[in-house]
Amino acid sequence: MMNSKPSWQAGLALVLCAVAMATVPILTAEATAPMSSGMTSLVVGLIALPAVASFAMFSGLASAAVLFVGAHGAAWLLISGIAGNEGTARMPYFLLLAAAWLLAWRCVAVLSAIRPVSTQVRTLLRLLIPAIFGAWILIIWEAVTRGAGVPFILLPPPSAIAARIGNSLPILLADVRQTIFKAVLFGYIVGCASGFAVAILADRVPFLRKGLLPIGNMVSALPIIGVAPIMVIWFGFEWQSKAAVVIIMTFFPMLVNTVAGLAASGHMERDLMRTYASNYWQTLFKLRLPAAAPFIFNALKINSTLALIGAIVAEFFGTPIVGMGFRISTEIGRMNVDMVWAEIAVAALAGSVFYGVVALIERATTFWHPSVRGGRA
Amino acid sequence: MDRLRDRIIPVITILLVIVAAWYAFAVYMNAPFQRDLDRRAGLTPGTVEFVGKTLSQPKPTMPAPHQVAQNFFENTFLRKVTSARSLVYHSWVTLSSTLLGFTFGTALGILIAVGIVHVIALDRSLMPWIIASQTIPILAVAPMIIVVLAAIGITGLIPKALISTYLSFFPVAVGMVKGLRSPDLMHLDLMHTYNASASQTFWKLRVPASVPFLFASMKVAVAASLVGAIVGELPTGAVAGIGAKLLAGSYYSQTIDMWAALVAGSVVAAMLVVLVGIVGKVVERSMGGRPA
Amino acid sequence: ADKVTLQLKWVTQSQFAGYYVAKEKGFYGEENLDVDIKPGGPDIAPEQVIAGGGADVIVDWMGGALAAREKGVGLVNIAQPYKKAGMELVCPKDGPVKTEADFKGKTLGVWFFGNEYPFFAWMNKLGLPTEGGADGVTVLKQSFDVQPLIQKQADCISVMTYNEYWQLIDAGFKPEELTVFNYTEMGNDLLEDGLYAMEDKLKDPAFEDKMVRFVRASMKGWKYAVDNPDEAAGIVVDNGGQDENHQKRMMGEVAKLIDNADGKLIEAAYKRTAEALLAQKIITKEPSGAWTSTITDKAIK
Amino acid sequence: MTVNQATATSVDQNAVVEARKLGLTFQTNDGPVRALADVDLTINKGEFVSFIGPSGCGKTTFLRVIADLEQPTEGKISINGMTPEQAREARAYGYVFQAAALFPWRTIESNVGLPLEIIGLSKAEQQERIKRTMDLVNLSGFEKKYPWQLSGGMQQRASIARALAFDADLLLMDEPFGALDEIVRDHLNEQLLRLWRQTNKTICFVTHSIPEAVYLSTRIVVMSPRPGRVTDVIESTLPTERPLDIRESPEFLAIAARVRDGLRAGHSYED
Amino acid sequence: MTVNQATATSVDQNAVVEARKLGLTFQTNDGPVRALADVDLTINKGEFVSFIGPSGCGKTTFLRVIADLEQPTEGKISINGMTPEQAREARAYGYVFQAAALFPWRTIESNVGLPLEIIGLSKAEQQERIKRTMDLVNLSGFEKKYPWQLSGGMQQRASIARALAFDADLLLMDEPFGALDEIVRDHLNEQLLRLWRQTNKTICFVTHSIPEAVYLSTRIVVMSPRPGRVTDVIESTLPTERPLDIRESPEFLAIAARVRDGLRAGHSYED
Ligand SMILES: Nc1ncnc2c1ncn2[C@@H]1O[C@H](COP(=O)(O)OP(=O)(O)OP(=O)(O)O)[C@@H](O)[C@H]1O
Ligand SMILES: Nc1ncnc2c1ncn2[C@@H]1O[C@H](COP(=O)(O)OP(=O)(O)OP(=O)(O)O)[C@@H](O)[C@H]1O
Ligand SMILES: Cc1ncc(C[n+]2csc(CCO)c2C)c(N)n1
Ligand SMILES: [Mg+2]
Ligand SMILES: [Mg+2]
Repeated sequence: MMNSKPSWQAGLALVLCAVAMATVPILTAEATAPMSSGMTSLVVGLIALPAVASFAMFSGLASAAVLFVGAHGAAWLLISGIAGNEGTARMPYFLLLAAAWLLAWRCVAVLSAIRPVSTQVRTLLRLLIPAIFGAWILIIWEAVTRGAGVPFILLPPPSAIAARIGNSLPILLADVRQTIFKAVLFGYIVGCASGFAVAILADRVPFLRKGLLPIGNMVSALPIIGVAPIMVIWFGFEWQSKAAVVIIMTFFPMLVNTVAGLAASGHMERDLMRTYASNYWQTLFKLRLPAAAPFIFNALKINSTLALIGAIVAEFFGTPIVGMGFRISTEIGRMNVDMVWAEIAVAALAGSVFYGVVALIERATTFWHPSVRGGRA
Repeated sequence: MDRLRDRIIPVITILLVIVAAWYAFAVYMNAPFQRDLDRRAGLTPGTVEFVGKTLSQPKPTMPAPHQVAQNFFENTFLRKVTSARSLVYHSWVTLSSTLLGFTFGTALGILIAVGIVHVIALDRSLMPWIIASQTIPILAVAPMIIVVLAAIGITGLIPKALISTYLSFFPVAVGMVKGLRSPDLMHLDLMHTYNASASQTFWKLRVPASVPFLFASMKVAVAASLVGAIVGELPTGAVAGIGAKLLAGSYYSQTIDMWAALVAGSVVAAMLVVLVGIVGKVVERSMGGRPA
Repeated sequence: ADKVTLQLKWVTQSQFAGYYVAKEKGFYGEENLDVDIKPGGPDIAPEQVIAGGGADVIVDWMGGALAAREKGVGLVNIAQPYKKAGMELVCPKDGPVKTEADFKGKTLGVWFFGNEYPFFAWMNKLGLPTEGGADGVTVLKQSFDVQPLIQKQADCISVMTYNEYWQLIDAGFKPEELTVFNYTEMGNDLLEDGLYAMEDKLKDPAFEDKMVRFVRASMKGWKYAVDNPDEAAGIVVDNGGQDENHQKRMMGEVAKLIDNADGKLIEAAYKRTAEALLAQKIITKEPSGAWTSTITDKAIK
Repeated sequence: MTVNQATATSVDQNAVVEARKLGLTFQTNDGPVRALADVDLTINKGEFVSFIGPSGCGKTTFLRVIADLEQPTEGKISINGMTPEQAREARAYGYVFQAAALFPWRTIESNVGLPLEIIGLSKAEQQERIKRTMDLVNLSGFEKKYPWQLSGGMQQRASIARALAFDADLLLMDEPFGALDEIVRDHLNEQLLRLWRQTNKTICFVTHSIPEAVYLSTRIVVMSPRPGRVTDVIESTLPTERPLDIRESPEFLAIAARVRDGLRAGHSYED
Repeated sequence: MTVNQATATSVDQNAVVEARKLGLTFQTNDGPVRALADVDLTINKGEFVSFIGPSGCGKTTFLRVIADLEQPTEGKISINGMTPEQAREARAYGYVFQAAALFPWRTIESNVGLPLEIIGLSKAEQQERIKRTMDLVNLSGFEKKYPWQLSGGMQQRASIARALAFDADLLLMDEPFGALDEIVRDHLNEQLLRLWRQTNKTICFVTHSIPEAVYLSTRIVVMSPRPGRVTDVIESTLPTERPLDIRESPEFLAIAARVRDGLRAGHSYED
């Protein structure tokens, strides 16, 4: 019902269409293959009809589907129309793009309002909604860089980046192996494990805790990136120096979070364990560590992105001639900006997967925590 | 008084242990090069003399604590603060872009959080991409950001501040989403029974409830901001700032300068975090917070 | 005054003394120019800056400039103050490398970010693969300092005659303890610090005239710097250069590379550079229009 | 104090709450939970109705439906002839939750004043009402304290004061005195009864205590769980004036026994 | 069931808890708080002692001192002739807290089994005891559920089961039935009484409910606040066998009245 109300997105999209129609042509006279007027009206139709239809439709799903087709159809036509005419787009081109984007936004809003009963549909929506959002980042990027003719070496369009990824899989794979599977994983595991171990040690030895924690708290706020060149001096060019940076970067968040987590168990629960005359380790394993789990996972999540950044940054200061940071810093010097973005894309993908895996494990093991039970972040 | 001692003695002890370990490590790290030097010069110093030399190299692999302390002291207190050699000057440069970026970042983070909490479509679609944005290696993008911004005429403080913004909005956004959602269901129901408007619920319930989360994430954000400012200084030609100091030091293997710059960075970081902490305490106290 | 923005390839140091001197001594002002000198950094690609419109003219190595030209950034060499290359590979005499024949299986430090082309061209000539292994050389992306040699992480490292070489000397190496492979002496040099502007902008006579005046004043600055190295180094330090003594020494070495400060490109050097780049497939087709002598011709008139 | 058993569909001028075949099913991850079923109930203006029943029988849920905090899945309910949503928007009721639900960052005084700020009263009127209700629950002198500086019982009283300050004609109270000790509870029971007599408010009151239910109510609704339904509605024959020692009268004990029997029927314990 | 008024310093073979001039002062940031003062009390083996008193009078604090969770600042206390610390290490008592304090990451079953794991019982014996106590509190069928899947009352019963599974001779119970409705409460009262009779445990029981105290106890300790001290100790004259309807007997009512009077004395309400 709610989606049959007129929405500002669809309304604005219609206004933009009208302005675009009034200011045609879409491309400047320099365009080698100007868009036909039939094509232009097709684009406008693809935007306007779903926008109007969405006012009248009653089922959320149907109106979402129509909006989806309209928005993406129009975007596809606009982008394919600019092919060969890079840099010749005029105002209406961008207006229509904005209108299509507004439709997509409306589509996402309609989809978000749907309360599906079946769990499959729910999971599907949970994936689809952010996917549409992400797709539009790419669509706008593609259409704007090509429409406005942004120099390739400043910002290549996503299609070029994708093509580069496709053509350079072996190199990317080698870089991922060097940076992620050697430096990041090793550093992450050792850094997290030692942060955890020191936290336990500090917990066990009060003197250590009192002395180490204020220092640890300070150090965890320091610009650790600054030690990257120093680590390269100490540990050499290979992945070990990168792992060392990762270890230092991940150690303190884990230390601080674990200590906070160990203090998180309730007084009453600790008193309860005391009434059982439970010893230190029993209380630790049965009460305090489970209670600390959300904190520990928090550190694991923070560290999953920190580790990647740390390793790549460290590679700027000297490496063998393989690795993601190496590739980024050399290829930009060679003006292969598409390769740089390919590496960045791979890094973002790897980082997201890494984060996602940790988040999934968290969901499975801290199922009891209100933040997980409630299902909200 | 007793408490003070209870806190200070352990910290001092641990610091002493660290310094001692640092000295030992410095000797260990600097020894191979010193041996090469002596071999080339045909010297065979005794152990004490040798150790002394390893701790007084002009460009040591690992500077000794007193070398760093001396350099830090000289460049902090004995230079005019406007001089390009003064660490105070460089710290100030970094601090100013840190603060600017931190302000932007906090504002942006809060804005995003408000959007996520109030607009379902944003709630469903934004979060995964915000997380993905943080997995982009900023150092790789930083030079491009600086170049692109310079192309449209934005130079100086703002590009660096934007990198700080990029790093600092994330913790604030995540923390504030948590914070704005932290009111109990029962408190929300209560506002509902009063038929309170969304803005009344926001200002009277969600905002006060999120204050502890705000300050906790601001502590993380201010540290991230500093990292961003330093990273932003690296590619811009080593003109000024702690990052520039680090970089210039690294070109000329001036390790002592680098360590002193790191110490300066640490001092700035510590001051910022403590400051945010104090402001947080004051605000919480004024909101009737229970003393710990 | 006409505004000109110059983007350097590296941080402020005597390597760029001519431009700073021209600015400080008012040579640019005499030509009715207001020049803004932007220092570079390890990750600033001048080609990117000029493509984005952030500069009118850049200092670049020819390898990088030709590569960018192929990527659609119409860079044209308008002047070539550096006649010789300053890059060399040095190895300690007590190490395993004494001659080119010893390179097999060794680890060599190389600067990347567009500075790697001379090295790869050289290895290409020697027929040594650079993927490591017993029959090839292992290449390290070297940081911009001499630590790899001091830490013995590499058997040989790249240095500039005017910069890192002296850091080695400062670190206790004596000149006679070092084996030096100088690219210029080996005839493997690729052209370094030249001035490049955008092709389409040069079509505009007003801009061309601006560049003529700019090059004229710059070369006057270089001449002055070569003649007064200490004063030039002082000017560099005033503009943010580090370590006055080091800059003085650098100015002295740079002077040897400038030779005769006319800024003219030597065509044979250009040809050699282009061929070497082609041979290594850094560029895929013979460049054309990548340099012009009109600016320098007019400037020196 | 008119007392009216719910009688089919008649639209009663006097009815404050009117539920017809009301049902509510929660969708949870392990299947639906039927919290309320077939509830037919009319509550008239000026009545004091207690709800009693075993834990989980739907008492809170019923109050929440009245307050438009849950949507019924079956049947109909109207408040003052309006839908619950309209009633809520008309600020027709005050609600006292099972827990105090005070805002920790506000003083007691400004917690009590919260609803008044929201409905936009003038400062002076806010002050006046706050003072009056704080007196009523014996909290004078604690205006400037923060919630954590008060004992649990005092917090609960503050939350009652907050609902009273709101001054709606319908009061929904969910075990408001659960956390209090017997003496304080007795005192507040008396106060509440006095307030109700003076103001002719309609009160829906959830409790676990049989004597409390009997002492306060004009009508006692006994509920049974799974699904929550009304199993008995007991009219009180006690007079309007009720001194505390009425609780030892045979009449009182007889009603209490009847409530206890009704309650026991809904339980699984049979020893 | 011997009942013994505390008599000065005699070291009683039978004494389970023996407090002499016990006092406890908390140091807080706004000055010291005297939570307990001059408490003299002997609790003998097999007694069922209830503690009643207004909120904040030190009932919980006294139980916590017995359990070695707080250290007294004045006077002496011994448990089975040992210091509280030794007694705790000898696992001399089971403790039921005012709140359920279940671990959310454990199922109900494994929450109940927690103390058994800690004292290192065999798996089989753990299983057996868990089953027995879960039956006792009527929670069979909920073994595999997590705490948040249970209503508040059920959680409280699980926490009682946990203390019972521990099977110590001394049971310290801090308002264990506060969150339960009257019927469940009656049922559990009966069960507890039966358990106590059968096992000859010693029970210290804190409650706010006068009938509950009278129904359960052999002795009722009435306390008053600021500072918490014992104002009255009332011996119960009720027989050991106590059907629920004993609560309507005149004898019961007389004791209840005496307790109420003792309580009222400690309160500030005088209407
Ligand atoms: N949000 C919810 N989701 C799913 N089930 C719910 C929800 N709220 C309540 N229930 C279920 O509905 C039933 C009735 O709950 P309700 O809170 O109304 O009981 P109650 O009578 O108030 O109990 P108590 O006396 O313990 O407060 C219970 O079985 C409960 O588990
Ligand atoms: N950790 C503590 N620090 C300071 N004061 C405390 C502490 N614990 C209890 N008190 C104070 O000691 C007094 C006795 O508290 P206690 O919890 O024993 O009361 P109680 O009789 O159990 O009350 P209730 O019936 O509300 O549970 C109170 O005034 C309380 O404020
Ligand atoms: C400190 C320092 N390190 C490296 C170089 C090497 N180098 C020489 S020129 C140049 C950029 C192009 O002109 C680079 C990177 C240098 N000059 N100074
Ligand atoms: Mg309830
Ligand atoms: Mg208590």
